Amino acid sequence: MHLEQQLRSRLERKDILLMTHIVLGYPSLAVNREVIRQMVENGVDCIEMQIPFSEPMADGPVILKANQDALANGTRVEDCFQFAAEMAEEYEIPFLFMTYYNIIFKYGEEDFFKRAAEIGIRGFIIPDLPPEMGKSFLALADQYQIAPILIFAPTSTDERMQELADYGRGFIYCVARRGVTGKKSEFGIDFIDYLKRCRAATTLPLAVGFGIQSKEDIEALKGKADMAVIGSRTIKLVEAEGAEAVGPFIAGLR
Amino acid sequence: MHLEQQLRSRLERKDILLMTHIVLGYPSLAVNREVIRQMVENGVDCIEMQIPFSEPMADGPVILKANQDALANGTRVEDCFQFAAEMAEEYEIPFLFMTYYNIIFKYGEEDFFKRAAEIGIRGFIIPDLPPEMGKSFLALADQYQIAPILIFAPTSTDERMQELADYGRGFIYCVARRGVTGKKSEFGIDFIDYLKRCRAATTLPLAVGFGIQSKEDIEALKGKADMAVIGSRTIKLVEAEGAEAVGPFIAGLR
Amino acid sequence: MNQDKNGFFGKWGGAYIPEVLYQTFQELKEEYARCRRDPAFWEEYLSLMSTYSCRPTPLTHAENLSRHFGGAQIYIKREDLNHTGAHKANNVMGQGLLVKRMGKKRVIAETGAGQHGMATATMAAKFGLKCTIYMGEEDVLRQRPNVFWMEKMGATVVPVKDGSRTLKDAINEAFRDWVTNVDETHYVFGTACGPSPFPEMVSWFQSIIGIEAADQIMKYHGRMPKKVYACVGGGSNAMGIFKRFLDEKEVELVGVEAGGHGADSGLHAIRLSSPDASPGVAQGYKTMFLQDDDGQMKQTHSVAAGLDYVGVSPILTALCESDQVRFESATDDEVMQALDLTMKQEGIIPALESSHAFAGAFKEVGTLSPDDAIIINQSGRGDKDIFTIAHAFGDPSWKKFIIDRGIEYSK
Amino acid sequence: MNQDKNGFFGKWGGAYIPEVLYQTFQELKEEYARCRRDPAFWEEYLSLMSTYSCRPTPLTHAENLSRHFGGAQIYIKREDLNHTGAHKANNVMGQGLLVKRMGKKRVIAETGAGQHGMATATMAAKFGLKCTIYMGEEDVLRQRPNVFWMEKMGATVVPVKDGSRTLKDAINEAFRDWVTNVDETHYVFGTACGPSPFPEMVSWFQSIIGIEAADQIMKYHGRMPKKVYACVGGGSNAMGIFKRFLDEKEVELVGVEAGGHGADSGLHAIRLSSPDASPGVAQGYKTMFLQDDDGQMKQTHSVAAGLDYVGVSPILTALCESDQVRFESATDDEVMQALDLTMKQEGIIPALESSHAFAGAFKEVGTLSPDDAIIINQSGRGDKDIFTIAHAFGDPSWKKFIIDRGIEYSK
Ligand SMILES: Cc1ncc(COP(=O)(O)O)c(C=O)c1O
Ligand SMILES: Cc1ncc(COP(=O)(O)O)c(C=O)c1O
Repeated sequence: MHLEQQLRSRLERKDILLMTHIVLGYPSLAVNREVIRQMVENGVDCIEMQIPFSEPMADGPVILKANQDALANGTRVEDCFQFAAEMAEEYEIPFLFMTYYNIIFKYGEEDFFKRAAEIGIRGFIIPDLPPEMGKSFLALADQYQIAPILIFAPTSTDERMQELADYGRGFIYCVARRGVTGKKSEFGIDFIDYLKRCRAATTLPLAVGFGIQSKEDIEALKGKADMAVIGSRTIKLVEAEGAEAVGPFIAGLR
Repeated sequence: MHLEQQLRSRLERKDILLMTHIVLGYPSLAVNREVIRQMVENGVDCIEMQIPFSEPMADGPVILKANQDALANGTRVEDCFQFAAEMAEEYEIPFLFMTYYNIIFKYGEEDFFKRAAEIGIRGFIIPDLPPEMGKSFLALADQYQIAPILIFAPTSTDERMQELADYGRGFIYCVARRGVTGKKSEFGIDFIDYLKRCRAATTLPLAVGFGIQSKEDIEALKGKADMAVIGSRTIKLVEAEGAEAVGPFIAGLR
Repeated sequence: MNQDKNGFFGKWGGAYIPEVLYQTFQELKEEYARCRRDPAFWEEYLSLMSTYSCRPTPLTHAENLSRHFGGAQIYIKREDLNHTGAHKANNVMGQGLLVKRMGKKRVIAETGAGQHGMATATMAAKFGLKCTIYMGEEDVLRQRPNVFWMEKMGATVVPVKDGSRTLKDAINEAFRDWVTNVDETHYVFGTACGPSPFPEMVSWFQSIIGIEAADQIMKYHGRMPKKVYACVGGGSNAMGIFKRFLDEKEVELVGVEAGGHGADSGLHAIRLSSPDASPGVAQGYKTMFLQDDDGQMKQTHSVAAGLDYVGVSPILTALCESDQVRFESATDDEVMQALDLTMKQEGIIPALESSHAFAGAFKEVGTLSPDDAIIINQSGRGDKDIFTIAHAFGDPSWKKFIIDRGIEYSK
Repeated sequence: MNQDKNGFFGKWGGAYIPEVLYQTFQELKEEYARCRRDPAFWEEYLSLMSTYSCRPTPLTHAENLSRHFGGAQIYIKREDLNHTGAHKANNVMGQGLLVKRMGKKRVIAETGAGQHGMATATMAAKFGLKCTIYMGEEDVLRQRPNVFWMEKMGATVVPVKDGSRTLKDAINEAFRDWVTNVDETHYVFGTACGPSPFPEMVSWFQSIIGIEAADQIMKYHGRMPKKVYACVGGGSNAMGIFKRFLDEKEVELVGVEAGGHGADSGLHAIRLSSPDASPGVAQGYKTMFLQDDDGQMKQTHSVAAGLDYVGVSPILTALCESDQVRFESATDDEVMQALDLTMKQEGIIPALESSHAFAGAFKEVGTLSPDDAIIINQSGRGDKDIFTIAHAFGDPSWKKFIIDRGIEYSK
């Protein structure tokens, strides 16, 4: 099943889906394993696993630090593949890779797609790869049936959104605001207008990310978006209270 | 009696005269008094008393430091006049003032000459006042019958020496070498040639200064110059061995 | 060498940017294109540079060095005499004019040694813009004098505490600021790297160096030089002087990279003339990077902070591939010797960065004929680097001076 | 304003020199006279200054400062962009050409802050001359960076331990060297003071500033400025910019002296605009000196080492007497404020010396019309003064930086 189909079939049962985020190797793959278990058991619909990169330009302080620590722990791309294979094997929710383009480029684009496809990864989120730069990437995504998740931003014009939507598969990742990951967003009138523009530009499901932290935030998104993305929030939670805190937190979000 | 006459009459009895130098107020006027006593009693023919100045440009380290210390001790120009009056009164050898032009300029040229004449000072040595700069100074010297001691240097051309000689009175101070006071001079062939040039340029008595330190130096000058000048040497002696050492030192020079 | 419509030079360059920045890059590209078409813009730029900085900068005939090596006549292009002391001013002032046109009210910049930060803070003061400078915490500590001046000129200097806490991390952080404050902020990129249109735009502003140098060498020497040398950090001063000579077939262009402790030491910043580097994509563009097999960027090292960078201008990478520019490197030791010799022989103090170009030239100049000429681009002045240079020379009086000062301040 | 045959300007100036130097001054005067008569000499000088330093230096329209004060248009003459960072280069390079003509092989110079010493060491390296710099021990300690560069350029720096161990003592010591080594040595006097022909000769070399500035202001402003401001230490940068405007009747010339802690504090270096000074003769010339009733020179004080001097150019004293130049002073505090404002408004860092000219101008510019123009001579750049400026601002991060460095070096 394609990513979009998977999400749509879940949407039949829920008014909004939940996607969570982890940085592979931070604080360790063992903890990642436990966190993912708690996420899945508490109803998360999709998980983006970030392969750490030394230059995570689009990430805020929390995820940035997580990337660095993961690398300092010795996390290699190969480790990430093996761990991802284990997860995709174990759980039936869709898993995505999030990373920066250099990780894929350096590995070899086609080899990377092939490997990810074998493992059962459903999509890629690459924040520094706009479609203009990703011709071969998009072709391979088609070929290996891995959804390239494209990103809308509040600064995107309607025209640009149309263009992005054409290339996108699976869902569109709507960045809630200007800035990097990890800060709270305001969901005011501008935000609602923005989501309307997103909705008008594509028939793909809409995921909203950046700064979603609470049940209220998610409530506010219902009816306007299809999926809420929890990013840095769970990283901070694990740091403060350990992996066990993730389950109750996720459960409390709906 | 004019300075030149005074010296000439002394030269009738001696084959070379001795002029010594002290810095007024260094280490104190009291020590100056004792040093001068020892000098006179041991046959010095002429004494130049330096009125300290803050910028003694033509002096080497020993006299420079003496100037500074004298000023630091609070020595004022007025003190120098009073002390000089006492010396001129007490001893019959000629006393000269050596200083830099600013001391005279600031005091008022005419007032300075008047005061010095009253006291009985016989000449002025002003190393930073070439005759071109000293029109009024030379006129006042004539008027007050105080000898302006002009200076020959090894760099002076024959022509220049002639010119200086015209303005000079009392004697000509022949600087033995390039440089400042206080360093040993070499009395080689160049030096003998130089003294010959000096002699040819003037009928005034010739004093030779800069770096004369011993009986041998003075012996070497006999027949070539009329007066030897002992400068920094006695200052160092007083610093090292006290005022009492001056008498024996002077006595030993002939 | 112009970029294609996606910002590529051959297969290098591009604009690998987060979507939030897409629109602002569109505006930037359009404004830049308008400026390039508008002769009045370049006139305004020349006039600014001649009244505020001191362009044209001189081309100095280094007679003593020429005699010393007994080879070609050595000419030095004096970018050190620019206002703020380096070629960085050319780029920054040009971007300042662009910012004025775009109506933005705030600029940000990354800086390594502080040279580009100083230049940007200066431009911001001159143009009345708000200014934030991102600088690796390591560099803030090492380069306090520059931080002091930037602050005095009204800029906010933010120490970046992530990653290696040096230049590349400052770039990442500047991008984070930009995606956050994109509407009113322009990011004044400091070298001929980063996403398109920066490599080409920065090279364009810097091309004033080579345009002047070509006129000057014709005037003094009567014909083109045999070789032109420039140090290569990001590549802006090199592109600046090379551009004008690219079509002069008889002129060989030589880029000198930071050899650090030596090409085999692992402690260097040689991207184009060593096998340690490989193609990659980071900081918004594709070029040769010093990275590991996974694509993680490595630590680099150079005695010259301004050359201590993992990437290099995609334009230079393309010119390297097409053999239009030859790349060499000079080690820290060679550089200190070249600096020492230049000070003693010519009374000129090249920046440590620039001293790489001198070191590179000194190795080769002796083999040329005294009838030939070479040009060395002196990208900046070294007296700004007293803390680094006195330290690198291990000067004992300097150390004592600092110790005594420190004790005085501790009281 | 030219000297008479004895080197006087009115009753000021002259050459009060020991006889040993008579001959060398004759040669110097003759060579200088030959150079002044020979148009090729000035051509050679211009060519040197345009290829080695960056003359003409720009005249910058300070639009923000002009707006800030709402008075006349402020133009800044940018001597800071000279090689070595100040107007001192103009004089030193000129004297260097003279030395070459005279065939001497060694130069000496005094220096206070180190600026003139740097310039002389630079010239000596360029012209292949031996070089000794005399610098008060106090200044050697305070200005270690300049000492470091001078030594690196091959000069010997001699700390002078006599007197107040500052500039005037360094001058005395340089004279002592000169009388000793007169045959092969030239003393590169650093300002428009000292025995004739130095005041006139130094002013001549510096007059390039005003010649350029007059052309530039005509070009940008269309007519002569209302006022021209310069700081006054020895007086060379002031003479340099004033000379060209002396015959322009509508231009008022204003010299700004170092007010230190204030005109009444006894801690200043105001020679021409305070009653503390009186006529005197020292260091080879007659002028207004800060001296006591006996004629002993007093201690002076200024935040700017280059203005902290007991005497002043005899030419300026003459121009003061004839009311052709007006003299004012600015206190240390006013100067720090002017510096701060100029950095923030224009991205320009004047030297502490030059900041006096800015402070003087800022007090008056508001009363003029926006249709008028004034010129401020920025004699040098302030970034060389980091140790003094950061200290004067009491910057805590700077202190911490120095303390930390000191601790590191103590290990
Ligand atoms: C003086 C100087 N030269 C060269 C460089 C290297 O930059 P680029 O290669 O862009 O010229 C720098 C960078 O800071 C610099 O300050
Ligand atoms: C930058 C600068 N300006 C001014 C001066 C004062 O000298 P002058 O009055 O001769 O111009 C100095 C002296 O060191 C200086 O360095």
